[in-house]
Amino acid sequence: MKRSIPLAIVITLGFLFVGYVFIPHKISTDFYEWYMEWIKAMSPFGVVLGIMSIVMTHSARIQHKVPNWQYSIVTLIAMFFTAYAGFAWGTQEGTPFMWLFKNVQMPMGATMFALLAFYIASASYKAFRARSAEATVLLLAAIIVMLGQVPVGVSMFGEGINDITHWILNVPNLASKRGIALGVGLGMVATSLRILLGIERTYLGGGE
Amino acid sequence: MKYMKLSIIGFIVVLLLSVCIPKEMHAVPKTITDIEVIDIPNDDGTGLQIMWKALPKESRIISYRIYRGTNKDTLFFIGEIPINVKTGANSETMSFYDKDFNEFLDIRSPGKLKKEKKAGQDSPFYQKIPKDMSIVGPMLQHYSILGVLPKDEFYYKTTQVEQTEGEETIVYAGVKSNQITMLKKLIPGNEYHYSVIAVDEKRKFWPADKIASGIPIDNEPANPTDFYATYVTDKQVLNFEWGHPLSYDDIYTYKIYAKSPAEDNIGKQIFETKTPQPFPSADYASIKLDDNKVIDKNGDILYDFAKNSIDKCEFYLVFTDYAGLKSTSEPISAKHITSNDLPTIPKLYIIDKKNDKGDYNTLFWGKPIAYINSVQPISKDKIVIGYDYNTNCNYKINEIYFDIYDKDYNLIKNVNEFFQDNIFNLKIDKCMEELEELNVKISFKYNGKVDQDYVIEQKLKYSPEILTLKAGPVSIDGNILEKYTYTLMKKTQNNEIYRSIKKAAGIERESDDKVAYESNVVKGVSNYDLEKNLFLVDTNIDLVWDKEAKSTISTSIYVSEKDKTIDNMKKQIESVEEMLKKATTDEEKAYYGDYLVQFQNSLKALESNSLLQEVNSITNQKKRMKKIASIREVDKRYFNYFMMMSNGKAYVVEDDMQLVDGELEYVIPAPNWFDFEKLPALIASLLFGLLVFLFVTFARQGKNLYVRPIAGIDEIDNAIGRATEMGRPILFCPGLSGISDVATLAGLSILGRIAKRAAEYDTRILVPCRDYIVIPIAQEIVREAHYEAGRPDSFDKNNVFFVSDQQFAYVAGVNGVMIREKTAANFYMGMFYAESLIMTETGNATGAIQIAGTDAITQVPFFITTCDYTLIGEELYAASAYLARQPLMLGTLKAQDYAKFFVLLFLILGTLLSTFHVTAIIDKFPNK
Amino acid sequence: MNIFERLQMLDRRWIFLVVAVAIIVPLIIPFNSKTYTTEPTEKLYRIIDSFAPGPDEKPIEKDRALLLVFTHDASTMPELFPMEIAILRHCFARNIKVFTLTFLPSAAPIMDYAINTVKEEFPHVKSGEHYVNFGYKIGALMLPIILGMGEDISEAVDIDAEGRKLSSLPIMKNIKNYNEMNLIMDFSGSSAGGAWIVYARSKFGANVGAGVTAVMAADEYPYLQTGQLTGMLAGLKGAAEYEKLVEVFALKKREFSRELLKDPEYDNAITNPDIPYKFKQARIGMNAQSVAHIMIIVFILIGNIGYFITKYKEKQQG
Amino acid sequence: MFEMISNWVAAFLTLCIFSFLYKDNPFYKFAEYLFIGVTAGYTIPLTWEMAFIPYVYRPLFLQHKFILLIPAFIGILYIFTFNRKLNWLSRYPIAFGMGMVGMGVPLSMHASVLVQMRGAMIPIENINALLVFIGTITILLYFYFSKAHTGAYGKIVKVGIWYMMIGFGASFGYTVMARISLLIGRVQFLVADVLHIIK
Repeated sequence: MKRSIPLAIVITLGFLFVGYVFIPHKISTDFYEWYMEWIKAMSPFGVVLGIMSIVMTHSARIQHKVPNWQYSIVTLIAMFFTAYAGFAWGTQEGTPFMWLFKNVQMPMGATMFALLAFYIASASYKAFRARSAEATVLLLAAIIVMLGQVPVGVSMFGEGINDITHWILNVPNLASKRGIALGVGLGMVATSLRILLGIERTYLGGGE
Repeated sequence: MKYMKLSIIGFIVVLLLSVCIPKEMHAVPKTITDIEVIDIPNDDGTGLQIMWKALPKESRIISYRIYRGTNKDTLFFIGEIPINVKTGANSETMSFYDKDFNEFLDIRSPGKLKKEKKAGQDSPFYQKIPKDMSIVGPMLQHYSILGVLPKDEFYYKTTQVEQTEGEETIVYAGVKSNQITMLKKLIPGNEYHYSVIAVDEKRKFWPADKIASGIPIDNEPANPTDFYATYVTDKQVLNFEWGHPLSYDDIYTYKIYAKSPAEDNIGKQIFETKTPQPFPSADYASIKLDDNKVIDKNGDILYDFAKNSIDKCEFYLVFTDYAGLKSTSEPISAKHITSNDLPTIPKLYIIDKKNDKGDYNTLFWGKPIAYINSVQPISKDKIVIGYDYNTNCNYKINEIYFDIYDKDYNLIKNVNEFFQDNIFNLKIDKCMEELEELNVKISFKYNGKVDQDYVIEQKLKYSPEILTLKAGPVSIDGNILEKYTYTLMKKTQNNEIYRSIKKAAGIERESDDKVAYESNVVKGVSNYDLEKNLFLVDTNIDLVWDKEAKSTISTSIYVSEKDKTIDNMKKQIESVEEMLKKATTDEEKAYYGDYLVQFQNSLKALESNSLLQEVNSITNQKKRMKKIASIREVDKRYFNYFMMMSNGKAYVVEDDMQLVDGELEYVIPAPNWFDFEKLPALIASLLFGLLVFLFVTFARQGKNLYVRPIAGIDEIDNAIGRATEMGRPILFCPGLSGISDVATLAGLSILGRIAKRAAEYDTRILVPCRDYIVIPIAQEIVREAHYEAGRPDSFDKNNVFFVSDQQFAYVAGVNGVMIREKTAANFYMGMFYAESLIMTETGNATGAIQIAGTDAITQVPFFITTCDYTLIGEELYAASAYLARQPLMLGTLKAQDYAKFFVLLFLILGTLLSTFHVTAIIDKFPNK
Repeated sequence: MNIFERLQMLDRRWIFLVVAVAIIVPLIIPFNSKTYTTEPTEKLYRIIDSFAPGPDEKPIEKDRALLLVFTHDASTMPELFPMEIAILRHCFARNIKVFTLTFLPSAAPIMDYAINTVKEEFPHVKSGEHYVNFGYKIGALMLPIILGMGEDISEAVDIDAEGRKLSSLPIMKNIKNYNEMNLIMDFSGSSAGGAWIVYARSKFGANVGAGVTAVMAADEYPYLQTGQLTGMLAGLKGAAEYEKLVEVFALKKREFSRELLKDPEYDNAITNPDIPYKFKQARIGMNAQSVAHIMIIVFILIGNIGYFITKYKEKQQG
Repeated sequence: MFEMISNWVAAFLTLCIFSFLYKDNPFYKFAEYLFIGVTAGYTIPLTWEMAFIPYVYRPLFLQHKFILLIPAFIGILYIFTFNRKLNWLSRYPIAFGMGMVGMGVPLSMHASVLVQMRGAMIPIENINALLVFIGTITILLYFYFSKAHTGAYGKIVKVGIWYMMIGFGASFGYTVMARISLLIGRVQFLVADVLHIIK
């Protein structure tokens, strides 16, 4: 009951979906539409999990007065205020909700992303070491491609650097992507099959 | 603490400031003062254009909201034009078109009348038209309304409503507002009122200073353009072609007139066709002449027309709309040509599209086509030639031959494209500028045979504009393909006129035509029942086309009404008979006579049609409707197809009719039960499944299955050990994607192992999650690991927590955890995106040991450079099996390995064979 | 501890500081640098330039037009926006008919912004005569519009962003379908060109070009080679090249020639105060890119030198 | 004015995040927690509008498709996740969602294996095609887990590793430009939109 029924659901639906792939008949697409309608009806409730988890984590932090607990108040206030703004004034352009999105969420997201430029530099300095032959190859390929992309590279090494860059991208890089993708593809088939056959049950969590 | 307070105060101040911003210093106009409503020209009288001057950029407007009403006191929101606040409107005058059938009422409409409060309490502005019957009901008469009902709603879920109108009692199908989507069109001659509200960036509403009114008027159609005529002397066929009219849905007939010098005005009519409403018709006419007569396909005389007057004649094309308004083209004369000037039209074939759910027919024609589309230089003496090819199900291309000649037709190279990769290289001895041009002859080997008689020619000319050879037009037997288009047409059984479905380019060889399954029923809506809160629609529905009587049989959806159709028809016949008696002129007599015959036919059909009788013999409402549905939904999907080829200038060639036993052939697509394109996938999956089964059995029998050590896995324990020594926690990131991603599952099963080890060492393990469904699962896994390790007490569910579902907010949170908790070992197992480096570099800065595993190829380089160990791609999946050491898991890993062996074998074999021109193996594999 | 060992142990924050300086300084204090133009960019420029009306031809009469499709949101603006600006500047300077279109709601404001930014500098340019903004069309209409434009643009698009009927605009004179609107430029941070290559290119023979971010460029090269993509602008670099071409040729109403490009005079544009910042944005950005790339390479080298010396010493000691 | 304040708020938060590069500090902490809070808050009204109203409320309460009560009820079971005794109930909605994974078997086989294989089986007409072929084969061998990487086999596998490393190096080098562009974008926002230093 606690484990076998969910497992049975997965296996039954799983095999139906295997069928769906091979059967183009209307009955099969109707089944898919039915499934999507149900999944969509379930979907909004999943978000509640996230919200509950945030509230629980941060209120626990405040309760136990763990270090930096004060900031959890910021999170909770920000969360409730943003949600309130969305419900009270709507979510269209020009509302406080959109203002928060445009001037708080977007710039912070973009800045977090931009931190990458710094980290790429520090990683190049600290971690990009020619420890072994393979590491050296990686490093050289990176340097060549980097040079090939800026005018300085061309003025230093001539147009040839562009050709080498293209060659690296079109030959070894293509082979590497293809080889890895084939492996990953097989791995995905195997894992999906394990789920389908009920061998892989991680998603059910532990316990009974 | 000090900073903390400061920042919170700062934040609140900023928020307050932003909410109560001081009024703008300078008064900028925000009210629209010049709104105007005008009729749209050349339309069917159902369109109005609302125009106003855009407010300046300084007004900081974010959108204009448009309202419409049938009286000036209540205007409903009908549409919005968003404006970029930074740049203002793009033009000085703004327009909004209220035309065609568009949104009137649907499930999203508000339930009650709602005022636009921001526009002021006394303003006439309301939100969308509400579903409230007392408001929407009386509005129905001001618009022409189409109701779209999901078919099952109409078949089974309507309420039978009787209404007395005068002496008669009429039965309607009553529909609830939540069952129907209603679309509106304006009614010509009615007055409508409009106004606009400007919305500024603080979402304040600024209503326009007045309400403007307008009346849509039915105008004549736009003048016909691009009208051409040719006369094929040897076949005695007069061809006409014209440009597709812009608003075809208002046009009722196309007529062609011939005017000899002796005649005045526009002369005599020689052609007429109606439009297959609501679809576009084909834009051509091909008229057969015979002894001073225009005849139809059966040889019946249609019009008188003197053949020898063609030279002197001027031809006119006339569009007539439903209101009888006309527009006439400029006069043209016919160009004399012979059938040698015309290309030969390939035969059109129609088959049911393969491997589909039964809603497409495949139309195809002609032999395969290949053509060069680009030439790129790669070095001084080498060029890359890109080509494309089209074929259809009659021809399977094996090889394409490109014979390349220089401008004097000296052969440069024969290229055999046995493997069609859309590209080949060519060595040239001169630079392209000196070459000037290349001549290419293209031929094929298809269906296993070389067709030497079929040659496509193409010229590549040097173009100084683009510094390379430019691909010229493609020709077969001197006919340039690009000049011609194929017009594909189809018609249902109950319509005489073909509708145009597609114009295919001259180089196309195949086209799919969608024959959708019926999902909706469309009905006009003009009545309502306020008491019962229902919209009322006609109860009749088409059942089937009666071939003998040549009429469509319809019936009521209600059992109780089934006989009424016959009664109604009888009544109608009676009234026509009376009219016929009263008729005085011959014309009138003929007119009513025709009607009488038509109605009598229909009556006969109604009384004798076996399908209708079968349906009517069922007394159960639902069963009867089911029967009706099964008949009508199939009957409507039969089509006859037809193809025409032309160059847009009346060089018209028609294909033969699609006939069977001398009658037009109607086809219907059928649903398929197996997708043969996926057959390789099925075979491969079954083989793989077999391998899994075999190795799982071996593993269960206790056979030793060797798996090579995977670097990184052994280091996991060391990393945990080090964290324990240092007394610091461990961090585990299960990746950014959801539970159905294979990488996440692999990551989670590794988590089980790590958590158990951590529990044994009594080291805290932190698991920040991005997907909320992963949280409970990760919690369960960690809890179980603690139980297994015998330390249930040390489990704290708050250590597995949700951070955020936004990528970078998640990273910000994880960074914070790493820095503040000083984690000593970080594991990243799962799917990662651009954020990977931000996390690993922060981890590096804190000096943690880091082990990563991902199948995201683009992120592997960053993990490799910044982590101590990285599991690449499949290694991640293998690791979870390796760690689990369960026979089941190991068995699948082994099966995977053997599958890889087969993949390898095929790769080598396929590549070798294809190198030696044998493409048999490659062709068995799907390419998309 | 010698200098190399110290360098080995160098605090990350110094590196961050160097990065910040290396990027901020070239952006605030522009300096001149040479922009090399490459084949794909030149080709694209020349095709677009061939759409310009001749010296004694009325711009309205010209039967060629260009369509710019905006398929990206604000996150890829640093790379794609300068391209869009450069191409629009080219079009407005040479009276080339240009249309803009998007199927992405978040791209609509970017599209308006690009048009208005360039329009400011060209007072003669009028909507409906020199350009038309088709506006945002919902994604579901993507295929019908792409296919419909093969027959009749006015009918497929119907109304423009300003709500005007397309068929009533003077610019549409002589523009009917892909035969006239001969080039489609798709600007995208993901798969550029996609549907346009499949439908507009292979069905109607329209030329399709792509403006992509640098990361995407590698994936798009195969299309360029098979000719499915007529031209490509890749990242800030492509934008910088196009900026230069527009300045050297289009603004001076000159025909393209490789010789002129070699003139060092044209590499002084960045410090030229007469050129507004927005029209050299990509080249200034490329300065920062160049500095950053060199800086990263130097970091790699210094890091490795330090690493080898330390390793060498360890070996000697022990 | 309004725009200026908005820009200043965005600029302040941008700097807060950047301050993390120096070290963890109260400004970063504030920004981090605010970021998490706002994004969480953002999803609530959006889920309500984009998912709950169209997929649950409208079909159920307006169109009376009462059958959808079943999935809605299953969806509600998610909430039992945090209850120790009843958390097994939350497996139902998860299991329901996992059903689709079944599609993964034939579809991955088709798209990720067979189609990729066809792409790899091109005729070897030049040296580059040969190099790609060798690379693909040796990398596949690297992912063969039944044999240890020793001896001659180890050498072949090593070739595969080299290929991968060149590929990774190329991706790394290629990404640098995009990441720098992002930073340029942020800096341009700060100096052009907020400080108006450059025009």
